[in-house]
Amino acid sequence: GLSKADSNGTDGTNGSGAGDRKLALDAQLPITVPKGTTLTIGDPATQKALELSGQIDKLPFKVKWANISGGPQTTEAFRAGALDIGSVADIPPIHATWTGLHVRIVAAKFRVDPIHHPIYQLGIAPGVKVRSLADLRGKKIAYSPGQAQGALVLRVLQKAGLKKSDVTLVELPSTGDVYPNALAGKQVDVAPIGGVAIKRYLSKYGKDGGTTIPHGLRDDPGHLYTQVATLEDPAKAAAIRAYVQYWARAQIWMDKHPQQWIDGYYVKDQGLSEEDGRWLVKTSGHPDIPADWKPAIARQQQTIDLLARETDKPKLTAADLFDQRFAPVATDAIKNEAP
Amino acid sequence: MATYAGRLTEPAAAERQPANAGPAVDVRSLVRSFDERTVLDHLDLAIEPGEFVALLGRSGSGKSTLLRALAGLDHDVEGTGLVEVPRNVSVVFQDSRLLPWQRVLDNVTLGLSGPGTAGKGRESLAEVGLAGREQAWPNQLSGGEQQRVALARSLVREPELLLADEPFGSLDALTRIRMHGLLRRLCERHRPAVLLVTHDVDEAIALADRVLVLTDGRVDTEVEVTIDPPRDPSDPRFAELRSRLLAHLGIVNGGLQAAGPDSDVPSRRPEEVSR
Amino acid sequence: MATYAGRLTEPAAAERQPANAGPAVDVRSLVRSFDERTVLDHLDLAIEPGEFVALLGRSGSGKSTLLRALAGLDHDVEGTGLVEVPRNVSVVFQDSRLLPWQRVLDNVTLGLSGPGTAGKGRESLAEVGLAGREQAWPNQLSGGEQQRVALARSLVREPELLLADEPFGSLDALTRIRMHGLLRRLCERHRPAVLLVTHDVDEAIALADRVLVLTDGRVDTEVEVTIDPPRDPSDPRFAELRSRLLAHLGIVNGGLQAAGPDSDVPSRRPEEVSR
Amino acid sequence: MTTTTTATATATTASPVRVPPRTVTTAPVRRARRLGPGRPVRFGSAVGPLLLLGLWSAGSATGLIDPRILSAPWTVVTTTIDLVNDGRLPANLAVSAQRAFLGLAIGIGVGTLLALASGLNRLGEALIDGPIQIKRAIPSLALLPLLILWFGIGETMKVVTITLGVLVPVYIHTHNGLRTIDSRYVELAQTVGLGRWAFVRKVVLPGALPGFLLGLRFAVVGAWLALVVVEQINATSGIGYMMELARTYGQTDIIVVGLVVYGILGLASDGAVRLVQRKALTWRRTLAD
Amino acid sequence: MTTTTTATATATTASPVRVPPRTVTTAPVRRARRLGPGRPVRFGSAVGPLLLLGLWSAGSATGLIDPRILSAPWTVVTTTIDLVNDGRLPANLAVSAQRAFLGLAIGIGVGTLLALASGLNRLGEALIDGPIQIKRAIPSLALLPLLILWFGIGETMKVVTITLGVLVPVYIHTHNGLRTIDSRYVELAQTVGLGRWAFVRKVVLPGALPGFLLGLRFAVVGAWLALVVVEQINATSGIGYMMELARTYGQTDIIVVGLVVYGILGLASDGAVRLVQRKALTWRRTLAD
Ligand SMILES: Nc1ncnc2c1ncn2[C@@H]1O[C@H](COP(=O)(O)OP(=O)(O)OP(=O)(O)O)[C@@H](O)[C@H]1O
Ligand SMILES: Nc1ncnc2c1ncn2[C@@H]1O[C@H](COP(=O)(O)OP(=O)(O)OP(=O)(O)O)[C@@H](O)[C@H]1O
Ligand SMILES: [Mg+2]
Ligand SMILES: [Mg+2]
Repeated sequence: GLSKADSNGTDGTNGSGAGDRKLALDAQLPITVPKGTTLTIGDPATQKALELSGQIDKLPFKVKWANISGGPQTTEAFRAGALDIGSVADIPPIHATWTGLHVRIVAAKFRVDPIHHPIYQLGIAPGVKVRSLADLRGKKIAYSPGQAQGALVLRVLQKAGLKKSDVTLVELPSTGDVYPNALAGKQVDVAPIGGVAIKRYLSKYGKDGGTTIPHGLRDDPGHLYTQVATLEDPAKAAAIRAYVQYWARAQIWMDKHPQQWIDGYYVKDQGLSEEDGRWLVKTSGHPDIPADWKPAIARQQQTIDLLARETDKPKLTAADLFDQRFAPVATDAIKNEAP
Repeated sequence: MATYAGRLTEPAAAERQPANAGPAVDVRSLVRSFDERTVLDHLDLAIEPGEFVALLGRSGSGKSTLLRALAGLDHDVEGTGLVEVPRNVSVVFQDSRLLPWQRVLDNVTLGLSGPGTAGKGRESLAEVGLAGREQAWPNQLSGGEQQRVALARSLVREPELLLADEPFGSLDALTRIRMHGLLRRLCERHRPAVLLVTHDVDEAIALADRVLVLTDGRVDTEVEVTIDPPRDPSDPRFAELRSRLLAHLGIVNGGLQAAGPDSDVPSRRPEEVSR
Repeated sequence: MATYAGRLTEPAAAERQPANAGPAVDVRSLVRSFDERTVLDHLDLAIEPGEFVALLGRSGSGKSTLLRALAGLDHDVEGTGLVEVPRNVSVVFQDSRLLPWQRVLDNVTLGLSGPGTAGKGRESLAEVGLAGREQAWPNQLSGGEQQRVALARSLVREPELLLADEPFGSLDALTRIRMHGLLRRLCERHRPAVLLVTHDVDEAIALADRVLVLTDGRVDTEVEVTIDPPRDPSDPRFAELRSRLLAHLGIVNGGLQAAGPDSDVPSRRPEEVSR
Repeated sequence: MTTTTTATATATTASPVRVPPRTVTTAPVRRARRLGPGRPVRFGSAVGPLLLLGLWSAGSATGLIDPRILSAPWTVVTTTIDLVNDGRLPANLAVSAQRAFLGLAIGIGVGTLLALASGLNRLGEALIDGPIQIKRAIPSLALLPLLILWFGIGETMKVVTITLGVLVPVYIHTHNGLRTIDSRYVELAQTVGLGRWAFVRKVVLPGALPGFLLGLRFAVVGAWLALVVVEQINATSGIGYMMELARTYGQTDIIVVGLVVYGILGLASDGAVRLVQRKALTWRRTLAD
Repeated sequence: MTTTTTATATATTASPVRVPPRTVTTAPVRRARRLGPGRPVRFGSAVGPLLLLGLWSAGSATGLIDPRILSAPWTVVTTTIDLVNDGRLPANLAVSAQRAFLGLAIGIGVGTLLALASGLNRLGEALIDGPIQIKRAIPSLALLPLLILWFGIGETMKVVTITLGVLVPVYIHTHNGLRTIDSRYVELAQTVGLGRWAFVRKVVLPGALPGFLLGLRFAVVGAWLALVVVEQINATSGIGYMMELARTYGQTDIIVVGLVVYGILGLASDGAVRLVQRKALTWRRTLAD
C-alpha cells in the first residue's frame, strides 16, 4: 500500500500567484482579462498556428511560450510553478492527479473518424506474423508504463481479450526513436508507434517485412489542461478562457490551411520534408471540437478504470478531471468565427 | 617575534628576555622520535644573534631534523625552548627545493614584494654566478646550479637567522670558495645568526665561530673557533681543530685514510648513532 | 654488447674491436647543446676496462650531461663513438633518484630477479650502513641515507661499468671513508670501469687511476695518479697532484683560501665555462 | 611577512620531556603561519551532508519545501522502511549492485589495459586514444540505440553500457597518470635494465596509481549513475528501474528514497576509494599531511 | 637484462661534428631499451579517428552497416551541407555554444574557488566536499525537477545545470591536485613567509594546475553533453534540441550529423585543453617527453 495518490488532500499552493480573491470552481467564468495578466503556455503547435495565421499578437493577455508538451514535462513544470497550460493527450491528467497535482482539462479536441485516423499504429517487427490483435498472444510487446503508449498497449490487450500474462511486456521508454529501433532490431515483436515514425518505419523496414496494423481503438484525445490553483485565480481564469478561444480557432485554421501549416510548421519549424508534412496532415484527418464532453468523459472513465486496475492505482472519477465550464467556450469561438 | 618550534613550551615569563638582547635560538630538551627511533634526545642549543655556528654530524644523526624543528616546520617536536626568530629567517633545505613551476628568478624572489624585487633577485643570481639564467626552469639547471639558486633565494632576503643544510654540497672547489665569500660578506653586513650544516670540517672551521658535533641526538662536542680570519688551513691551530673534530666524527688521523675502525670490520654503523 | 649513446655514429666496421679487448668507453667528438649553449663541445673520452677515472669540473661544466650521454639516456647528443657497454652498467645519479613508491629494499633490488635477490639487497644495504631500514620509504631517510641507498643499488648489481655522479656528496667524513672502502673492494673484486664525478679533489686522487678536468666542454686536463695505495694525503706527490688539479679548477694555492681571482672582483664566472 | 607580535605566554611545563610524543596535547605556538589545511578533522566529512540534512528537515518542517517536490526526511525514512520491509528496495539494490559491480570490474580492467597500451606506445595511442575521446564526447543516450542493436536489450547490453561508462574515466586518468610520471624515474628504469613488464609493474603502475585511483572515484560513482539509463530498458528490477517507475508515476517519496540511496552509495563508494587512496599512497607527503 | 647482441653496423659518418644538432638525422643506435613511449608521432592522434571513419565508410559501402541505423559518411556530409545551407546547424550550434560557454565559464570559476576553499581549509572541506560528492552521485535526470523548481524552465535553469555539471570535475580534480602538492613546497612557502594569497598564487594554483587541466578536459566535454539533457526542456534551438527532434521524427541522418558534431566538438575541446596543458606545463619532464 505504498501508492501516493491518497495524499490528494494537499492543496496546490504554488500555482502562479493566485489573487487575493479565489474564484470558486463552479463560479461563472470571468470574461474580461485584467491588464498585465500573464500565462505561460506549453503548446508549441498552437503557438505556431497562431503565428502563421497572424493571430498571435491579438491575444488579450501577455503570454510566455514554453516549448514543453507531453505528460512528464508538463507535470514537472506544473509542480515547479513554471507553467500555466499544458497540451497533452488523455493519460497525463490522470497520472498528474495520481501524483497529487490538482489539474483540470479546459479544452478537448478529437478527430473526425478517429478509428481511421489514429495517432498510433502497432508496429510489427520484420519477420513477425501479426495480422490482427488476436495474434498478439505470446508476443513481446514494448511497454512504457505511465506514458500514453503504455496505456494504449493495455487497452489493446483488453480489446483483444488478453491478459498481461498472455504476452511478454518489455519495458522500454517510448522516447525518441527507441520503439522503431527496437522493432527494427527485433528486440520486440510489437510496439505502438505514432506520427511520422509510422511512415518512417514502413519506408525503412517495409521491404524487410516490417508492417503496422491498426489497433482499432480511439486514441485521438488532445487536451489543454491546467492546475486548479491557476483556475482559482480570476485573472488567469479569464485569460485561459480567452486562450481556449484562440486555441480552437487555431485548430480550425490548421485544418483549413494545410499547405501553410505544412510549410510553416512541419518543414520550416520542425525540419521535416514537405512529403512528411503532407502525410501527417492526411493521416490526422480533421479536428472535432465537441460542445458536449459527456462521451469523452465516459471514454476517459474506461481508461482510468483499466489503468487503475492494471497498475494498482486508486480509482478516479473522470468527470472531476474536466472543467465543464470550458466546454462551450471553444465551440462558441469557432461558431462565431466560422461563417 | 618570539615564537616556538613544534610543541615547544615556552619558558616561564620571568625567564623571557627582551627580543634584542636574548639569544637568537634557545631550545632546550628537544625530543623528536620517528616511530621507535629517537633522533633528537633532549637536545639543548643556543645561538647568539650574529653568531655563526656550524653543525657537523654523521649522516642520519638528525641535523636536518633539528633544522626543521628550528624553522617551525616540525609539528611533532617536543621540548621547552624559545626560538627568538627575527622577522627574516631563511632556510636552505638539503634538497634545493625549487618550485619546479616557477622560473629561476621567481624562485629567488618568492615571497618578496615591492618595487625592485626583480632587480634584487637578478643581482643575487649574478652573485651566485647565474646571471643570464633568470628565465630557466629549475630542472634545466645542473645540481650545483640549483643549489646556488637556493642559496641566492636565502640570501636575497638578508635574513637575520639563516638555517642552511649543506648549502655547498654539490659545488666545486672554486665555486664553493666564491659562495663562502658571499656568505661572509652577508654576515659582515647584516650579522645574521647562522646555523650551517656541513660535512666539510675545513669549511666549518673556516667559516664558523663555533662548531658543534651532533651525536646520539645531542650536541656532543662544542668547539669555539678563535682563529682570526682569514683562516689558513695550513695554520697549525686550524689543523689541530680539524683533527679534534674529525676524531669526534670517528676519524683519528685527519685526512682521507681512516685509521678509525677498520672499514672491513663491521663496526658501529652510522645509523646506530641515533638509537 | 656494443651500442651507442644518443646519435653517435659508429666507427667504420674495420675500426671495431672485439668486445673484450676494446675500451669500455670510447666516444669522440661528442657535442651537446641546450638551445644556444654548447655544453659538450667535441669531447673525446676513452676509458679502459677496469680503469677508475675521476671527473672534476666546475658546477655546470657538463659532467652530468656527459654521464647521461654515456648511459644512453640523452637522445640529442651527437658525435662519433663507440660505447662498449658491458651487460651490467650502473648509474648513480646526482639526485639519489629512489622510486618514492618503492620501499628501500625494493629500490635496491630494482631490476634484479632470481632467488636470493632480497638477501643480496639486504646485504648491500648493511654494507652502506642501513641495515634495518629495508622497509622504510625513501622519503623517511635523511639525505645521506638516500644517497647510500642509491649507492647500494648501483653496487649490488656488480656492474662492469659504473657511472657515478657525486655519489658521496652528502656524506660525512667517516661514512664517506667507509663508502670509499666499499667502492674500492668492489673494484678489486670485479674490476669495473668507473667514471666518478666528484668535487672533492682529494677523493679523486685517493680513488682514481686517472683524473680528468672538464672545462669549456672538453676534457681539458688529464692527470694519471701513480701513487700506490693506500694513498696518503700527506704524501707530497699527493699534495702536488692536488695543487695541480686545484689550479686547473681555478684555485692557485691549495686549501680553502682562494688566491685565485679575488672573489669580490667579478671574474670569469662558472657559467662562462661553457659559453 | 610573518607576524611581528611577541609571543603570547602559554603555561610552562617544567619537564614535559619524558612524556611519550603522542600524549602531549599542549597546542604548539608556531612561528610559520600554517599554509596547508592542517590535519584532518575527525568526522569532518560528515558535517556537509549533515548540514544538508538539517536544511532539508528544517525546510520540510516549516513547509518551505513542497513535499510534492521533495518529500520530508521523515517521509523518506518511513517510505524506506516500507520499501525494505516489502523487500523491494533490497531486491532492486541487489540486482543493480550486481550489474554495477560486473560493469565496474570489466571496465576497470579494460580501461587500465587500454591506458597502458596507449600510454606506453605511440602506435597504441594513435589507435586507442582518439576513439575513446570520441566515445566520451558522444551522449550516451545517443549511443544507446547502437548498443541495443549490437548487444540486444538484455543484461549484456546493460553491462556493456556500464563498462563503457566506467572505462572512460579509468582510461583517461590512468593514461594521464602514467604519462606524467617523472621522466627521471623512466631513466632510472632504463639504466637498471628493467624489462617492459617489470617497468610496468615497478614504475608505471605505482607511478600512475594516484591518477588511477582518482579515475576510480569517478568510475565507481559513474557505475551507479549508468544504472539510471540502462535500467530504463527492458528492466523489471534495479534501483534505476525503481526510480524511473516512481518518476513516471510521480511517486515523489520513492524518487527521493532513490536519490538518498544514490547519495549514500556515491558517498560510500567514493569514501571506499579514498580510503584505498590513503592506504596505498602512504609514501606520499603532501599538502594534506 | 639488456640485449647482448653486438651492435649492428650503421653507415660511418666521417665527420658529422660540425653539423648543427638539429640537422643530423641518423637514427641513434641505443643501449638502454626505450621504456617510455618515445616522441609524439606527428598527426598520430588523427590515426584512430581516421581509422574509425575508414571502418564506417567501408561498412557503409559494403552494406555491412545498415544506413537505416547509421547513415553512411557521405550521407552525413550531404545532410550536413544541407543543414548548414538552410542555416539550421549553425544557428543551433551558436545557441548551444553560448549556453555551453556560459555554463563552462561559471562552472570553472565556481569549481576552482570551491576547490580552493575546501582544499586549504578543513572547515571549508567539511562544508563543501560532502555536498559536492552527493551532487555528483545523484543522477542529473533526477535532479532536474528540483532545478526546474528553483530556476524555472528558462535559460537560467539550463545554464545552472551545465554549470553544476562542469563544476564537479573541476572541483574534484583541482581539489585532488592541490591536496597532492608535495609538502616540501608547502614547507618552503612557510619558510619564505608567503602570505595566504601569494601561497595560492605561487604554489597552490601552479601545483594544482595539472589536476585542474585534467578536470577541464572532462568539463569541456561535459558542458557539451549537458546540452543533450537541458535542451530537451523548453528549448526551441540548440544542438541537443535538434537531435532530440530528429530522434522523435526518426531522421537518422540528422541524428548522425549531431553525433559527428558532438564527436568533433569533443575532440576539439579536448584537444584545445591538451594544447594548453602542453604549453602551460613545459616545466614538467615526464614519461611522455
Ligand atoms: N619521516 C621520517 N620517518 C622516519 N624516520 C625519519 C624520517 N625523517 C627522518 N628520519 C630519520 O631520522 C634520522 C635523522 O634524519 P636527518 O634527516 O635529520 O639526518 P641528517 O643528520 O640530516 O643526515 P644527512 O647528513 O644524511 O642529511 C635518520 O635516520 C632518518 O632516517
Ligand atoms: N634540460 C636543460 N636545458 C637547458 N640547459 C640545461 C639542461 N640540462 C642541463 N643544462 C645546462 O647544461 C649545463 C651542464 O649541466 P650539467 O648538469 O651537465 O652540469 P654539471 O657539470 O653536472 O654541474 P654540477 O656540478 O652543478 O652538477 C648547465 O649549465 C645546465 O644549466
Ligand atoms: Mg640532512
Ligand atoms: Mg651534475
